[in-house]
Amino acid sequence: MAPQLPFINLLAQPGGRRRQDLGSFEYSYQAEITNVYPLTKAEKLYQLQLIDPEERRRFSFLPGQFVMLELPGIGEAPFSISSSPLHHGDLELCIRDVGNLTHFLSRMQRGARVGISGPFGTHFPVENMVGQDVLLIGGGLGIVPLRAPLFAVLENRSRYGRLDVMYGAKSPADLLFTYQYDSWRQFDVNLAITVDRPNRGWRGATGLITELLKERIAKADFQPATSFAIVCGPPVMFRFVCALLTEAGLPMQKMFVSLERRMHCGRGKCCRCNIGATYICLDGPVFDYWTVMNLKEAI
Amino acid sequence: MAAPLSYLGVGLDRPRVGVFEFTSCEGCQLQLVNNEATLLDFLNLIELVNFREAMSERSDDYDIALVEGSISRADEVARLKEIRTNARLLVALGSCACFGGVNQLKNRFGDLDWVKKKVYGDFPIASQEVRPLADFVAVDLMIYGCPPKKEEIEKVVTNLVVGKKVAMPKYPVCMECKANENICLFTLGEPCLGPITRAGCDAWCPNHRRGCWGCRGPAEAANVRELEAIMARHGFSREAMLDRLECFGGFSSQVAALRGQPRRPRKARSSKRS
Amino acid sequence: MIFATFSKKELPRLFDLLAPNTVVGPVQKGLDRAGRPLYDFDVIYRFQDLRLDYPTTIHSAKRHFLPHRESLCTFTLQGNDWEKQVDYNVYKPVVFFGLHACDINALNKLDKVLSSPPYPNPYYTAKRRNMFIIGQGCQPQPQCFCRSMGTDTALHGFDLFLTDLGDRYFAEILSATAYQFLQKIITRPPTAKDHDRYKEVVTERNQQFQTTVDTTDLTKLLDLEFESAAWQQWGDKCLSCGTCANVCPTCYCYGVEETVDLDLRGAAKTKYLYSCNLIDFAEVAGGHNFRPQTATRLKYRYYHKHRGFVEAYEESLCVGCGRCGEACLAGITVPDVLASVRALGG
Amino acid sequence: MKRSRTIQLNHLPRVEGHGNIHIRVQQGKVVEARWEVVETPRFFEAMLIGKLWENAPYLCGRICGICSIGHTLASIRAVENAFGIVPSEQTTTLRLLLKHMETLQSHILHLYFLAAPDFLGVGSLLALTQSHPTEVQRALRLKLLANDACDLIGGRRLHPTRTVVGGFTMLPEKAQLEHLAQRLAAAQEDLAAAADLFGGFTIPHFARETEFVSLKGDHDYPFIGGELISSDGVIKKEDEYQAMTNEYCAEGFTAKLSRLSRDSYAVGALARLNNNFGHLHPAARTVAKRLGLAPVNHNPFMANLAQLVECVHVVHDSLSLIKKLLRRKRQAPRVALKPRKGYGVGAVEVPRGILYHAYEFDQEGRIVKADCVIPTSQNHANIQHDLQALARQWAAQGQADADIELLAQMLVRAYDPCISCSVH
Ligand SMILES: Cc1cc2nc3c(=O)[nH]c(=O)nc-3n(C[C@H](O)[C@H](O)[C@H](O)COP(=O)(O)OP(=O)(O)OC[C@H]3O[C@@H](n4cnc5c(N)ncnc54)[C@H](O)[C@@H]3O)c2cc1C
Ligand code: SF4
Ligand code: SF4
Ligand code: SF4
Repeated sequence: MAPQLPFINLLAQPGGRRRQDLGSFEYSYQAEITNVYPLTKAEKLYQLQLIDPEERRRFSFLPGQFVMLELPGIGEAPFSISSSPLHHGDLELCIRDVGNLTHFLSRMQRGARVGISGPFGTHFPVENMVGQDVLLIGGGLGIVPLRAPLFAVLENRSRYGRLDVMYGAKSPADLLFTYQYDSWRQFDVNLAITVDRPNRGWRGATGLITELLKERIAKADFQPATSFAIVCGPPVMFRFVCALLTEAGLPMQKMFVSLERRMHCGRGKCCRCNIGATYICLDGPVFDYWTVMNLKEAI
Repeated sequence: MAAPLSYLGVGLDRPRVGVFEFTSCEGCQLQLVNNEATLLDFLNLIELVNFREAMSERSDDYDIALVEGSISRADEVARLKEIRTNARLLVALGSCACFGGVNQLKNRFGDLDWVKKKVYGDFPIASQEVRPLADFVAVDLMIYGCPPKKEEIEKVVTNLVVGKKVAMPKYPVCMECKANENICLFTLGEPCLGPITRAGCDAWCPNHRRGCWGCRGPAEAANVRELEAIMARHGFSREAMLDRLECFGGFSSQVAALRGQPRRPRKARSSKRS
Repeated sequence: MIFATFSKKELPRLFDLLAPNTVVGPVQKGLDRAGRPLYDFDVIYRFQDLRLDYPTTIHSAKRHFLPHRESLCTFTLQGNDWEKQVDYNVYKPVVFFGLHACDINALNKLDKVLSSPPYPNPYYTAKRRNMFIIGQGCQPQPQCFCRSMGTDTALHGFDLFLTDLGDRYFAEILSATAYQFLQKIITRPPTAKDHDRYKEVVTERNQQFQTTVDTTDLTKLLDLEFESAAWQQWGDKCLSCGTCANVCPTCYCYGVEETVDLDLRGAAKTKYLYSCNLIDFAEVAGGHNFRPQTATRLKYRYYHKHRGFVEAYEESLCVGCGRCGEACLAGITVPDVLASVRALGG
Repeated sequence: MKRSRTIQLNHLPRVEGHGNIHIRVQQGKVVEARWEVVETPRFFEAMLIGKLWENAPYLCGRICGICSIGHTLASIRAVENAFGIVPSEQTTTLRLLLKHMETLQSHILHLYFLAAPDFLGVGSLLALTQSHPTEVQRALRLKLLANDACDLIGGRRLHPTRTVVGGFTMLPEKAQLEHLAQRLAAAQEDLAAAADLFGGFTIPHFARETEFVSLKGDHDYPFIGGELISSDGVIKKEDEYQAMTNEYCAEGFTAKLSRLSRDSYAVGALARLNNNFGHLHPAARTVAKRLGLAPVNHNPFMANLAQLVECVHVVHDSLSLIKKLLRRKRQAPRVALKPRKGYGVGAVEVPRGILYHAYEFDQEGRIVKADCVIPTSQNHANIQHDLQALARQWAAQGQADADIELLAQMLVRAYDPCISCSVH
């Protein structure tokens, strides 16, 4: 009898859940939707809890990282974790109903189960910002990924300098997390909000977020040498914002942005989100502005 | 009554479906019953309330209208408008409904009386220029193909039931043909419209060594100019290319451009559901 | 490396020894319009069907390690609950009989992305680990430019590599398994004459390459010529059809599709290979397309292969097999494109 | 009880295409019984003019969604006859096999989906999935087999891809044919059960002397090409088909009508069986006898049973065709061709009856003139006459409206009309 080649069964090999393990590729945690809060017409805040207590405890992430959320047969998509890293496997995702997955999700009730994998990607290096002023600038849904670094700074508020949150939305009805603004201010956050289209009752600023930023830069206490900025929002917005900050003297490597691409695997294999050799899902989504400047077609 | 439907704990409505046909060969609706292996599961997913070809019962209360065929007579226009009023979602099923299909080939003569005379002599017959559904009513969704793939119809219906958006491929047939590792028909010496035709059929014809005739209409970046060059390079006549391009009506604007005719303005009122 | 030679008559015996496994190799698929034979890789049951004299194949052997469609997992559902089943879709080892150096190098390149941390792709890796590869020296074709890409010889990534010395084969043995298989046929250690003949054959072959690509400073050139008019010229021809990616041995981009079973009791997640030339490749949620023009997409393919990959792995992702140029109906070939970017830009 | 009443049924369900039934009874006498065809015409015969020859089979297959294979084959035959192409034996065998599988598919569809619900008193097959699940499964199994076979040989069950002038673009593999033979052999059990089911139905009592037209079989039960014959004794050559069909237009019909020796004639399974009973496979003849079907039968409702007998015939004949294919050496899939000026006719027996395609070509193979005569259009006049006779018979018997309406529908359905095809 001729010899048969040995078969190496990778599936049979013990698969842990560490990054290097082959078994981790398609592994997803099961999580339960514990609460759903409608924030605006299109966005809802989902509180999720990993079902396995051990997994919930071990799950850890850094501000700016994202997870892939999966609904069997419906789809899988990346979402920034919007809660504090201290809460481990009790996650908050703020999700806008734009398509298949997000729409089906919006019809699900508490108690339903979703798949979560990750966390993936790079993060905003809040640990390097200790002792410095921090500017968080968000446009539209961009406020969602900003919440994680915001919480991270607030947990250690005394270790940071001045903390600015600038947030722009289309209209007052589109503002997210309005219920939290007061509590942020209590932690010495300079919150500035602007809308494009004010309604009758609106008493805050109107216009582009760049106007808020110009005002801030004009102030005497703006010190580019000891500041960091995190900018999230649509590409047009952070292009202008970053240009303004650069002009004001903030070094490019001290500005961080989060890029968005359509991701199919989230694991640097499907080649859908990469720009040349740079994978948004592995090397990003968080980049410093210098890197983005060097990426063709990044924004 | 069948058990209520649900998916991942979300309750789903079983859509009431009506199937209708206009000027056509009725092949598209036949495809609905041509999926023997899955027919019963398919029928469980929907409530069929109107399907003249297969059932006696009729009702005007339906959510989804699957409409086959092109429009070529005044009474058809009226009936189509009625269907539009009744249906929440109107689906154009097949090339005739989407583009006019083979039926629109008679339009190319311009003179309709000549066409009628050619077939019926002096016998009076009512018939007008063949048009696709979207020329008269808003069409929510198009299922392309002559014939459409039953798998595609099933996928579309499943997606509608669970509330998933239906996205048809935007790339051309070549993509699927190459994925199936076929030998290119141009290599074999046959013309093919695969490079510019919308995929989704899984390269049905090239899989059988038959050139594509473009029944699914243009792909989203259809490079007709280059196709012309390719046809010429391989020694195929312009006539053979135009025969294929004009066969199903999907490329009507491209054909008009190639023939140097002004593109006739369309009354198109296609709507996208939000 | 360990070498051996054996008579050509021994090859069928080696085949038969390996035949209890699935064997994939070059076969004739038909004739083209001029009556010339066409080849592709397929599963082989009889030695006679193996066409080791094949010049090249239309498609690479990719289907057997990166299938165009592949199930990633399935789900079974009940109420709120669901369960996921993962399968890597490989159940036995596969023998690849007669891969040319370019195709072996393609696998080596793919390994760098797909089998490397973080998140090695287990579907590919499981297949790759279960491959037994017998490489074979090739006959350079007019479209081949592997020599320019440095992939005309394979240094690793195979079990056994055969060079045709006329009446016998010169074998490079790279794995213990291959060594053990060769024990079962009649081989002998190569003599000095064999070495000389081997060198002669290789030199002869190297003189037959007709196409070259100037890769000097290519990555920088591409950066400089990002706005070159050449891209638009080729873009005007490109059909956005993805044929080039489909026949390419190293194109691995994919998409994922999730489907619900007709009975609503199950679901599946399927991977399908995609191509950066397809119009919606760079579309994101909300409908924005980062590369709506054909020219920018075509350019992107070159940037990923010849610039991005080089940046990451110090080598190009293209092995110079020339398949994409042969398959492209619009006649767009890598040597032409790169030459025109160099010329037009300068 | 004598009174006046009108039965008006628009867009008759469970038939292919759009037709209306209109019956008016006054004082127990039928004053009007009309079969109307309101289907929108498509003008294929005009469409083809000026097109190159290769368009003909491609377009003409699309005349009909049910018998697209038959149309394609008739069209191919017409082109081949015009160009003087003789297909290989392998091609003719495969074509006949393909034809058989279409016949099986179409007959099963008609018998179970369209006709059976009437006999079982329901509105559609949907209801039968509850009441007769085994029969439905059987029907689906048979239909799947036939459809799979059409996919295998023709490339596609609807609008075939592999069938071309000169032969086929691709051939089925040996193993695939062997597998098909196994499935066909196994299907005989399902067909026997179908014969039991349909044999148990009460076939309405009605007969009207009719002329039957079909192909004339020489040695075999005929399906593709050959002479034409009528039960009234007319025999013509294939290219003299116009002498058989005598098409004319009439009020109330968007389809053309036909006549031969009488006011109307019938084509279809019953006509084929009446004219060629002796050529049926013995197994099919046995089933026919069991079902009480012998030539010449003048009850149009018996067409249902004739279809069943044909199903048995085609399954048996397919088995011997496959044997023949497996025995012979493989030939090239198709023969080369050169267009030339000429005229050609293709006559093919499709499920609903005899079908003719005829084209005239110029030097380059461009179509100058095209004519297609569809089985259902040949049947329309006969349906009309049957309907009148039937209405008279039942009105005289004082049947209730609902019964007459149902019987009238069943009569039309028994012809398995393909109305859209008839109005091509
Ligand atoms: C790193 C990262 C973090 C993110 N964080 C968040 C977050 O915190 N919150 C949030 O709400 N979103 C976030 N997003 C965006 C989010 O991933 C997308 O909104 C999500 O993928 C949408 O998935 P879906 O299935 O609902 O939409 P899809 O069904 O994929 O469709 C979304 C839109 O794209 C269009 N589309 C889809 N498929 C096609 C196609 N084939 N052709 C053409 N158009 C198509 C649809 O028309 C629709 O408008 C993030 C994205 C990234 C990359
Ligand atoms: S056969 Fe047609 S679809 Fe297939 S690759 Fe060639 S041109 Fe494209
Ligand atoms: S290959 Fe072309 S003609 Fe054939 S089914 Fe696909 S789109 Fe239609
Ligand atoms: S380069 Fe050629 S093969 Fe590739 S997408 Fe463009 S036309 Fe198709």
